Amino acid sequence: MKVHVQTEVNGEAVEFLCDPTTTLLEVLRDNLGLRGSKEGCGTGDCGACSVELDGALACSCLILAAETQGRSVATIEGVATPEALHPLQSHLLKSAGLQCGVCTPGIVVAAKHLLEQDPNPTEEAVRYFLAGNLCRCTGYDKIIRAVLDAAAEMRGEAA
Amino acid sequence: MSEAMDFKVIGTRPIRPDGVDKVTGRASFGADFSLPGMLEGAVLRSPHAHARIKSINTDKALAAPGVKAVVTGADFPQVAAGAIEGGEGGGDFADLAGNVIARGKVRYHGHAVAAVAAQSRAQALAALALIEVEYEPLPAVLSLDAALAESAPLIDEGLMTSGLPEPAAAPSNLASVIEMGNGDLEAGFAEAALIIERRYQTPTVHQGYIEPHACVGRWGQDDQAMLWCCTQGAFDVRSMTAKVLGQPVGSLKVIPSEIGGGFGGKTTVYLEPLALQLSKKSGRPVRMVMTREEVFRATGPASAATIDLRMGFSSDGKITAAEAIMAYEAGAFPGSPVGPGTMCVFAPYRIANFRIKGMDVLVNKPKAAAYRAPGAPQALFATESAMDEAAQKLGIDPIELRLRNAVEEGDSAIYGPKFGPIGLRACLEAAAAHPHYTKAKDAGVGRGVAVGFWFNVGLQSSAEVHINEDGTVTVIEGNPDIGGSRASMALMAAETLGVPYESVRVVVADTETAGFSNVTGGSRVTFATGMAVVEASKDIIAQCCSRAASLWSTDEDMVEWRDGAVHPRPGVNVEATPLSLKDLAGQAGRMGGPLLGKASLNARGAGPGFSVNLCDALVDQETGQVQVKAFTAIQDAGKAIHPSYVEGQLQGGAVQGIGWALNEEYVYSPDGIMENAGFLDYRIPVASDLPMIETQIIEVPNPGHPYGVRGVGETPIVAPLAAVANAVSASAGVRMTELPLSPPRVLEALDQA
Amino acid sequence: MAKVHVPFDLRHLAEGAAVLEVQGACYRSLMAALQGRYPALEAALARDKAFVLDGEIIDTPLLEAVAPDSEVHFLPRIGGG
Amino acid sequence: MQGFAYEAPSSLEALRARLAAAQGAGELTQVLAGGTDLLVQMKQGQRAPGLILDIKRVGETQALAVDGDTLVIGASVPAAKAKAFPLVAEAFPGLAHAIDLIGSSQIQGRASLGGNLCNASPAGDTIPALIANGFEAQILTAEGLRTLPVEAFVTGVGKNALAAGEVLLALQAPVPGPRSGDAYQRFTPRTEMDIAVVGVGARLTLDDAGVIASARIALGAVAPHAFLAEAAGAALVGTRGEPEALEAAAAAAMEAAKPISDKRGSADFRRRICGVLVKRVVAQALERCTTEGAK
Repeated sequence: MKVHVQTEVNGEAVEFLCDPTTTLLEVLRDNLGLRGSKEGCGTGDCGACSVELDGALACSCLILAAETQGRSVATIEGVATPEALHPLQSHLLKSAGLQCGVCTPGIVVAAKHLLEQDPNPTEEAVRYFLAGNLCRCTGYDKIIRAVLDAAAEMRGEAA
Repeated sequence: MSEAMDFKVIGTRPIRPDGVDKVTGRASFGADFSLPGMLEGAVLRSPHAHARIKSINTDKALAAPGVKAVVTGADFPQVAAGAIEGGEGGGDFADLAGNVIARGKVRYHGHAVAAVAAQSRAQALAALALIEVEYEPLPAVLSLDAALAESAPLIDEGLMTSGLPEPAAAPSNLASVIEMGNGDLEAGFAEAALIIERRYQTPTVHQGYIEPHACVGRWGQDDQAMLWCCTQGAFDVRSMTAKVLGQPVGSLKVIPSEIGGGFGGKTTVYLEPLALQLSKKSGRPVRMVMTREEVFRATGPASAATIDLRMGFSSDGKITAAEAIMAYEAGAFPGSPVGPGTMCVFAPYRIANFRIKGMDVLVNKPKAAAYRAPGAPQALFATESAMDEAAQKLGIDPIELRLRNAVEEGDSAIYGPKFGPIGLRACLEAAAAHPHYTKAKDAGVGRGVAVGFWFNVGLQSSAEVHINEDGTVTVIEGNPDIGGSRASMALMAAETLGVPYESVRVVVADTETAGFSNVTGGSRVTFATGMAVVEASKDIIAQCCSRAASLWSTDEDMVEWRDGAVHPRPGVNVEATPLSLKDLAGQAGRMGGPLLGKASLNARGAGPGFSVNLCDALVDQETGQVQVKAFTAIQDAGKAIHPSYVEGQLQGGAVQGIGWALNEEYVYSPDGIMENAGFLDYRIPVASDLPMIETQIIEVPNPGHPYGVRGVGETPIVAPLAAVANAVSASAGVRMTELPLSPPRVLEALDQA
Repeated sequence: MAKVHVPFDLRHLAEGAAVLEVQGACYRSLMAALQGRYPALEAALARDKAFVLDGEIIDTPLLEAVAPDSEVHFLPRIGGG
Repeated sequence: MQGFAYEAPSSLEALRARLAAAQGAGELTQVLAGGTDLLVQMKQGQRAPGLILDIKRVGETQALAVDGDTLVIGASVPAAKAKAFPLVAEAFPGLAHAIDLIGSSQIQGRASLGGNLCNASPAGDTIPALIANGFEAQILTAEGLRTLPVEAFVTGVGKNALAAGEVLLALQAPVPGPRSGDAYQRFTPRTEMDIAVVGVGARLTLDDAGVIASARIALGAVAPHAFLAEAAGAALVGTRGEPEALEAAAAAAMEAAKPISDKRGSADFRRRICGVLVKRVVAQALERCTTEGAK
């Protein structure tokens, strides 16, 4: 039997019907057309499907869509405003912190969560926090620099 | 030629044209496409590493809810043998077809046996369980030694070794032998004051791209087909898929999606022919997406290799002789990159007396695919480990030892041709002077040096340059942008045309829109497709000059292109204000029609790429755990078009190499089942495992490219294996010769030290 | 005459020769000349090897002119990732 | 994933009633907290329940509080929240570190200590830390509540002591007194995103004279389930943690360890690393006894 779910995605009320076995990632991509969250592994090991659920960072491949009833989901699609990119997005572009770009949405969502908790992280803190976001192209170097630069900009310091 | 060239935009670091799409999640990758009425496909894979298929019954699966089509090997034509050309390096169409779906026999655990299309993925998966396959299990061959043993089970009963002096007498698992040599080997060794002789081994590893293979296929009643897929080469997907399906190339349109990493692994087809055959049977579009587990079990990893190396040195460090016997695992079908391996193994050095033998060996593992500089990392792991050991034993600085033997412009490569301008010496000198090399080591830390090499290739590329009516520029090309190549194309077009970078948009088009281009691979795109973009831009310039000359009623040789506009040549007496691209574009309709430049070429003059890597590593003497404390990658890029993305290639390649050296490997059960088919246990490096990767770009321009470009993408993965191993060997005080340098292996070596 | 370096593993098809002097103003005439002397060698080269002229790998040999002092090598084909 | 029904009762009573009904109907029921292990197992076909009972909406499972001198961590409290709870960070730094080692930041946003415990992986990172710190499992039964020490809660690979119809509600432990410290370390090839090859937790308490008065050493990934290595602790009591005492504790732990060989490490390797880690963990806990002071 399908489950009827009413929830909020990026500040907008949404409702959908889904099989209880459906994951949040599947609903985002297939029901809601939000395909910025990627499936790299389906087992919580790569971070490409990162979202926030009620403010907690999570892999949407390991959340049942039914669990989101009455909750609030934030995805990569809600990070930039119509006017501007988030500083993390601008700095990833500026630093060339992406090559193929498939891990990038997850990195943006996770790093944004980190900077909201800790506006001034050390390089080591960024590396450990993002350890669950696999990137195979960059060697992480330019991603880490972009996050540190974005943090500096968000603190009002010259990056 | 770029020497003393004054660049306006080349060498700057603008934001890539597709950047905003990729940081906002808007970019469409392989699994991000859908069509109305689309079905979901799934693949039934072999539970055995080696077995004969006695029967397949799909009746129950076909009758299952939601199922619209089932295909097996019987639904595909027999494909005649014939070499696959175009950048993937090796391989045969018949083998390709046999790898896409098994016929008669399964050759590895995970080999595709059947595929189902159903209304939902859950229904497709449920139907797979209803397919009845009767297998006769056969003994599995899982190592080079087992494959080459006298009475080894045959993976391909008809395989006769090629490359032997006399035709092979009987089938075996040895697909081919390659030999190279020169001089008098034994005389060279007789001269040697020091001989290093060891066996080096590297494991099966995977490219580890984050995006699994995915495609959507649609077959029409008119036998016209469409494929959307993530690939390094849409034209190669087209030719391979057409061949596997027995269809004309022109009936198939391939649209390349954005690609989430490939590193060589997405230069062949797996799902694409299955999706189209399912679509043909069902009359509906079919989407197929691999799970991560399928990616590990059923796509092409890099070959495991065993290299028996012998190198002789004079007391002053000159290589007097060198011998390498190299065996590479091809997987279940012939075609390991042992050929390039044999050419790379001693490529950085002048060696008068050498002999190299390469063997391509079948084992019951997935068919190997290209992985960044295919064949070279294994080969240079061996050579560069031996060089390090020789330096140590001779008491010569390891960089100095390499300088004493390094090839230079004019030297003949050991594989034959003469080198043009190359940057090996410049890289070695930069390494010797680098702060990483000159600073003191922390306590317990070992420092490793290694050289990397890759040929770089040219191959076929096409490009069109369209000048829009306001003078903005659209570049159409056919190479999927895997790491910022749209930015390099835009930079080269902007530089050539003398327009701002921002006014150039670059489109990666499908096989019906772009001219033919070989794969994004072989470090060829900035070089070869870049050359096509430059040629197409020059075509525009020629047209502009011709039009301006007509307008000014003068001859074409009386005008010239300068700073983005046509000017009368200095001294030419024409009453004319210069005509910019914008001026000419605005009036194009009244002057012979739209401005469209094009070029298609088979690029020649690819310049070999050399690198030097430095690594500091610390071994935990109690646990064998290795920490990489510092890493520096120095490489000759010829000319760095967009330096940030060149640095990115160096850093990314370094980290893949570090992973290969430290923890990555396929772990097999005794019956040939991979035990670590997921990112949890197939351990690619994570952010917290690494230091910043320092880079230094050396620029020895390649005369074969209008702006001096060499390829840069592949060389970076070659040196790290030995750089790390040499650092670990120094820290541990014992020579490490087998990868990966996982804690148990290092601890075992420490015990023996 | 151009100098054709015979790959090590095919020298048995050229009576052990490492280098052959071959007449030919272009790839096709060069190969035709080779075929006349060592047909098995020519077949193997055409089938399995890449053509290298004066240090450069030529993927489009059919229209290629060969100079009298050219050096010709044949290599295993190289791909890439 | 094979089909199942999903329900999320919002009170203890509703949860108990639903469990009873499911038991009566013979429904194969699986409790869901963070789901980071469970969903993977269901995707891989290792578990195929007919009913998923999500307990996150039951308030008691979300408790995170100090009740008198007892720390209570609800069974479905996500790791990220638990490790950031001030008392956990201050008085249980070893446990906090163990929690921090659960998967990635993303996994910690969902994974719970309760789930980690019920999943009963031999390599689960928090289990040795919970055992060393003397945590008890508070279990909801058909009739009421019962408690069980964590070392008795895990009974085998993926097996726990819950009877049918029972649910783990919370974990609780006494807040440590002065001159006490805990530590946890694990060994993995990578720094993160890895499964413990060996995990060691310790809680030490000193007497006024600085002599170890009590020592609990727990080992993970070297037996079918994490366990309290009593002999290792006993080897430390009455000493000041001198090198010989550490050696003795390590030897006792290696003796108690019964590891297997698998893709993550051989038995010999595991036993050896176990000895190394015991020494390192005890040294770290000892340092915390003296530097962290009274709480």
